[in-house]
Amino acid sequence: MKLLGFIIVCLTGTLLLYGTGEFPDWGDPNSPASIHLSNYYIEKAVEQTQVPNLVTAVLADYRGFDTMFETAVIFCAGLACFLLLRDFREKKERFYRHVPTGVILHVKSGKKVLKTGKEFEHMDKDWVPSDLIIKTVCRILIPFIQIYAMYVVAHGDFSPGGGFQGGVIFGSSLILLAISYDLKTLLKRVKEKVLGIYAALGVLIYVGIAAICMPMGGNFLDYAALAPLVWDPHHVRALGMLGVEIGVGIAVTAVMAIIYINIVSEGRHDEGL
Amino acid sequence: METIISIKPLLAVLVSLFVIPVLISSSNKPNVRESWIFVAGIIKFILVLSMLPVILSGKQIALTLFEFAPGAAIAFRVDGLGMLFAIVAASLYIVTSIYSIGYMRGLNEHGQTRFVCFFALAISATIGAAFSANLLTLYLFYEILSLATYPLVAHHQDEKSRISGRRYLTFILGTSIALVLPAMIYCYHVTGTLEFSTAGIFAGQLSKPAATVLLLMFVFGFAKAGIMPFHSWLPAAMVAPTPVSALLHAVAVVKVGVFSIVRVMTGIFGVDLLANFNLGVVVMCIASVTILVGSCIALSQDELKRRLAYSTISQLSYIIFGVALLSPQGQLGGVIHIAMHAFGKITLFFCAGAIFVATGKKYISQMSGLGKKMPFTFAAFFVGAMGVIGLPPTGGFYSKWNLILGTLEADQTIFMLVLLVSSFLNAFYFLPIVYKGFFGKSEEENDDTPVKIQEANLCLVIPLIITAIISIVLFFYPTVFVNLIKVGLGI
Amino acid sequence: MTDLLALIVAKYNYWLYVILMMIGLYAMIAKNNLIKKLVGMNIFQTAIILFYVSIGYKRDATIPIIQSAHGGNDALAAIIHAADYINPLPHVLMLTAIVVSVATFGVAMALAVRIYQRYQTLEEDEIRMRLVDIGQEK
Amino acid sequence: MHWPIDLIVLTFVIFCAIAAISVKDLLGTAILFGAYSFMMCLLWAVMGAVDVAFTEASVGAGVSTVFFVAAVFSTSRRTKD
Amino acid sequence: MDNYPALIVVTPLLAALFAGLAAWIKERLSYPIALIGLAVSVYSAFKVLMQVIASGTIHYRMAGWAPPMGIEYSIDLLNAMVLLIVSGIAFLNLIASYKSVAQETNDRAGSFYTIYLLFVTGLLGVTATGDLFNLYVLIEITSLTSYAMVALGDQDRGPLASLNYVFIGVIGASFYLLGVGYLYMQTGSLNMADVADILSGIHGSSTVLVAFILMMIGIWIKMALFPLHVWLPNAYSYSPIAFARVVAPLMTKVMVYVMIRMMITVFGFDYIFKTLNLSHAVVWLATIAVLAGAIMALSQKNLKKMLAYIIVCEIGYMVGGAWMGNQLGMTGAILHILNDALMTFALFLAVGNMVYKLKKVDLLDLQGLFGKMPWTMAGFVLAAFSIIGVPPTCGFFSKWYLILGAFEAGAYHFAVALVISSLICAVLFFKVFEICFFEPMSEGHGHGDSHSLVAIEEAPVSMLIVSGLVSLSLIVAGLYSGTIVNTIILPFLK
Repeated sequence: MKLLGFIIVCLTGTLLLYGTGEFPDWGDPNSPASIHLSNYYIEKAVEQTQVPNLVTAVLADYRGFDTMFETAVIFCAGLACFLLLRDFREKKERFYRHVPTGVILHVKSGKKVLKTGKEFEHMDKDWVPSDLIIKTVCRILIPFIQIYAMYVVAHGDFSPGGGFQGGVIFGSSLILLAISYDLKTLLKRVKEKVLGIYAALGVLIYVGIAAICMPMGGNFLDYAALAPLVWDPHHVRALGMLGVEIGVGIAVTAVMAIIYINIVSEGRHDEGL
Repeated sequence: METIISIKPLLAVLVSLFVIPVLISSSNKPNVRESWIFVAGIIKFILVLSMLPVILSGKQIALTLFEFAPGAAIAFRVDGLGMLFAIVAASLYIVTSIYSIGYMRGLNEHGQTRFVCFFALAISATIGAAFSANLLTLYLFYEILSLATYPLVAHHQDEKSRISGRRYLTFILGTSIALVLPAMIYCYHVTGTLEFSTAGIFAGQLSKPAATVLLLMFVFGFAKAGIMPFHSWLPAAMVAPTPVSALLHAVAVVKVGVFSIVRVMTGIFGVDLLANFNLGVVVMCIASVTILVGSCIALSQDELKRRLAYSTISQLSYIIFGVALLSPQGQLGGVIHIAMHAFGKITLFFCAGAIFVATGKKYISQMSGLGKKMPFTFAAFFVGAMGVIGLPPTGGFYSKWNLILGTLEADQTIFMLVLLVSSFLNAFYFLPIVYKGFFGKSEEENDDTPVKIQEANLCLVIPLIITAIISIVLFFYPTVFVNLIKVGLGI
Repeated sequence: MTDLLALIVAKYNYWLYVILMMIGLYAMIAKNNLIKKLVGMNIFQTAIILFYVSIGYKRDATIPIIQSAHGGNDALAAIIHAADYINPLPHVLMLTAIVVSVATFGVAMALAVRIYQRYQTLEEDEIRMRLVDIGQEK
Repeated sequence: MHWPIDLIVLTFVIFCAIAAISVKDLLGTAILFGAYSFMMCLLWAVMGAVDVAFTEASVGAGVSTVFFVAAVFSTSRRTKD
Repeated sequence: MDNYPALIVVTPLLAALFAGLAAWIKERLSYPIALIGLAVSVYSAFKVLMQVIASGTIHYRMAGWAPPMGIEYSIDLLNAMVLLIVSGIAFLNLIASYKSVAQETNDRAGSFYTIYLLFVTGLLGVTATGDLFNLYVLIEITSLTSYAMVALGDQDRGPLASLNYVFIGVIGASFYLLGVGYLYMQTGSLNMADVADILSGIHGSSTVLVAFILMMIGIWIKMALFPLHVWLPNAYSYSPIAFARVVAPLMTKVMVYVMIRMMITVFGFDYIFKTLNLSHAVVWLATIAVLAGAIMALSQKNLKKMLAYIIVCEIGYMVGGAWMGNQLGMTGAILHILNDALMTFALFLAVGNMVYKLKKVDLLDLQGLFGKMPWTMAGFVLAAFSIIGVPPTCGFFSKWYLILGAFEAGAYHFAVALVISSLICAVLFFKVFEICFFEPMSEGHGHGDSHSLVAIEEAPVSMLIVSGLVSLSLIVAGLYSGTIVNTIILPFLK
């Protein structure tokens, strides 16, 4: 196997290197790649879309169709993780320790779940020490992370970033919550159902905005058709992009949380990292 | 020659297909079911006959259904040969369906509905093959026939029938896919058409070796004709119920094979091409080998149906032999042998079946003395035997006679010997049965518990008497068939 | 010597991406541990992304965000020289590619966890043995 | 003219890659993988692909490393190669 | 202007999202939503086909940007046909698989339909798009969904098979992506037509050659051409039957379509057959693929596996026909996309009915099935004949064109391989028929009707109707293949 792999790899490598032979130099400003389309984008994009961040402009407008499917891919990934790992069978019996007395309780029924905290605490392999400092720091940190995430989404038109990055950051804030406290706390704040709905909803916002353009008389995804609906027709494309970016953000946030929760708890949604 | 567009050929093919749903729906009411079969068979026969006068008057009936590439269509054309074959098949279908009622009920076989349905399917395919206007359509119906007969051959669903069913398919389907299909497509590749025409379709576009290979692919590819070495499916197929062996393996299936080869030689290659490359001789050699070897093997068989099967193999090659003579007389003799042999051989099979139903005896050695108890059956057997051997006053004589004239006409005297020798062999393996049947002393006389044996029930006896009579009648009035062939081959 | 150096400067980026990709591919094919294969997969994909990004790179050009356009409407005031900005298209494509790769990564991780639940191992050969046992049980 | 930086980072990247697939501990792999992604993101930032770099920083070095660690925790650190 | 081209792809996506929502809110709604979505998609696909036949290629600009700046859908006769096939088959299968989904995916039906619809969306998009990179994204959607599905099927082997599928699939997609990158390097464009224009100037370039090779290898991996087929049999035989029934007929065919699209639209015949002159090598490869697929199918004990290997063999047909380099071969290949999709679908529908009743379909479990499920078996038999290539089923006619093409190109080895493979298929299927036909007889020689005393009976009506329809459509498609060739394929190839 190793040998075979090595041979294949060498063949591929030589093939690719052979291909690089006629490449234009690295960073050559006159390579066909940097002439044909890119010039059009660089010169026209701003006046056509009012969005200074060319990447966002191309991503959400010229090639917005790609991005829609990219979001669908993310949604699909979340769904796949859910389908693959989630099992609704509650773990039959749990062990708790009564902190003051040190008595160990053995709860037989899957239904009964004690509130862990001051007096009771879990006893299992993924038991996390409840550290005051960590908890406090994270509690303070998380809101700022989330604010920043929203900024990244909202300001994607003007600076690096956009729906996807923002969504990931927001999702990681949720993950941070799950790590610093424990999975139960996260799931109490954000129900699994809510996550599932948001994942679909985010993509739906994107596709919905794109689809509304059709009855409004434009092609699919043609934000210009939305002009009658918005307060600032001059920036209608920018606003449309903002809308879809928000959709992407929501979807990505939810999906990141779903994937993390299912992987870390092997789909049982009881104890996490 | 003028052509008439008519839907009749299609109807003649479809009528027994249409009846299949009715058969299935009435599967638990046997009488209703059988009466439907009758109705279908008779309608089919009438449809076929209604086209007869047109054909005899030198016209043709044509119908094109689907043309999926220029020159390759699913189309029907009724000409003399097709008509001849169709009449034989359709008429015998009626007789056989009477017979099969008696046989299947007499033995209380299982899955009778399945049996009759596939039987109907098979007969439509046969008629379709008879009426097909080009090689593609012929191939289509040929394949349908092969597939439709598999459940009939494997009807008993026991180990024996499983093996022979397997062999049946291996030979028939295998050869047709492996040899005929490429050959056919190659023809289309070279000429761009597959229509049958008496002049042949290769207008000198074929070198001799190519032509030889192609012809051999066709001759061996249509394995239903039982040319050696692709013959051994036929004896194997004898495990099927006797009506199947009778109609399909004496008339429909095997004759479709022969018919296809005849079509290919006369319609695709054309007599002139064969004559120029004198390929006729090649085919004749193959045929005569089959004739002789088949007869010899038949001599050594003790099971009656197997002996009949081998005799069929050798008789089929007569037809190919005759056509390969490429002389008018020979072709006449060969093609008319399709009819003559059909009536003779089906009689023999009917008798074999009747004997089996009445006495449960399959082996010739057991049959001595049965003639006294079943006189009609054995009388019919005698007639049928004479028909196959080619003795007057049966139709078989007429075809043999023309074949021999044909050999003289094409001055192939050596091959005439083949015919004579094989006729003697035929006599050798048939007449003893009749002799022992009538004059041999039966076993029951010397064992103390005599079993009561008499004729089988009427459904079995009447058909075999009918066919026997017909094959005598054909000796006196072969005119219709002769004219059909003359029209068909333009001789 | 100098032109050799020039050649290296001109092309090394592509060469190294090829090397990176070979590493990834090798890990995917030859490694025995499923997670290792996954890492290989990711390296493979990032190598491709690197390749695209280096297509987009332009000498003495800045990031593809139009400075003068901030503040919206007076975007048209300043003239934009294409040579001043890096080609944005490959970046767009690669954003999509990254997303796709992380999605695949997540699903693959889930699969790995699932496999571990079933076989209590992530080594391919051991799993094969277990499979043989299952086959015999059936 | 920042190809030297580019070259250095690129070599780092390759080292990280080789290390990541050859250490004998999956948790180590996870960490090295995070480092690899981060280096990669630096590289792209150098090449001016800010958005891509940003994404890689948040995804490659961030979330997928977390997924990785989570997966390793819920499976095992053991590996034969 | 009308938005049918967009609707074909977008409605399944919308339906998928709504079904995803419904899965959380009200599970029962997701099935009707899926049905409606696909119905609309089928309708618009039909409209588009009619439109294209009437008035030539349709260009639809996404977001209203002119190509090559924006992404465009350019739908000519070929896509239109494939689109109709894909959406139609997906719709029919959805009708048929309500019960089996309920049986197989316990309480996850909503999510199942979501994934199913996303998969169909991907396939439709791949077929419709005129943009190289968009194609990649859509391929990834289809792959991702199928990874999930494969893992959901068989509890023991499913996940591992799926993970291997992930690895191979990623390699394939990445090779394709690399190819696109190399092309972009030389042309600076991603729109197929635009790239084709620019390429016609720089045929000599080694980069283009490498790009071509990479793309082809990537696509071949995705379509499971012989040496690269390893993922297919497991993936198809372990996935839930309701999904296998749609992935088996469609996935590989759509990839074949992509290959043909690349050959015709992007690179062009002159480049492939004149400049590179690869025809012979690939036809030989296809020959080997055909034989290998057939032989491997011969050695299978499980019906699903057997059919999977037959698919590998059929892929060989299409690749060979497409690379023959003449019109007949290409006609055969394109016709075979349609026919093979129908045949495979019919086969898997029948198998689905068996699985629904028998749970597992090792060959020995099928004894006496003719008696127990006659209608299912009737469908199965028809489909099998079509694969063997018995006229007048459609399989015969595409085989006809392929062999003709082989003769014209002088590739006799390919013709021989075709004949041999159809022989092997005949052997295979009659092996199955035998097992199904010869049941263990209750009393001895089997006199008297033993069919009455049998526990297993027919599959649900919804399944039967669909499988019956599809099986009949095999014959209809066969009889009218002349019309199909004359109205769709030949005008396209002109």
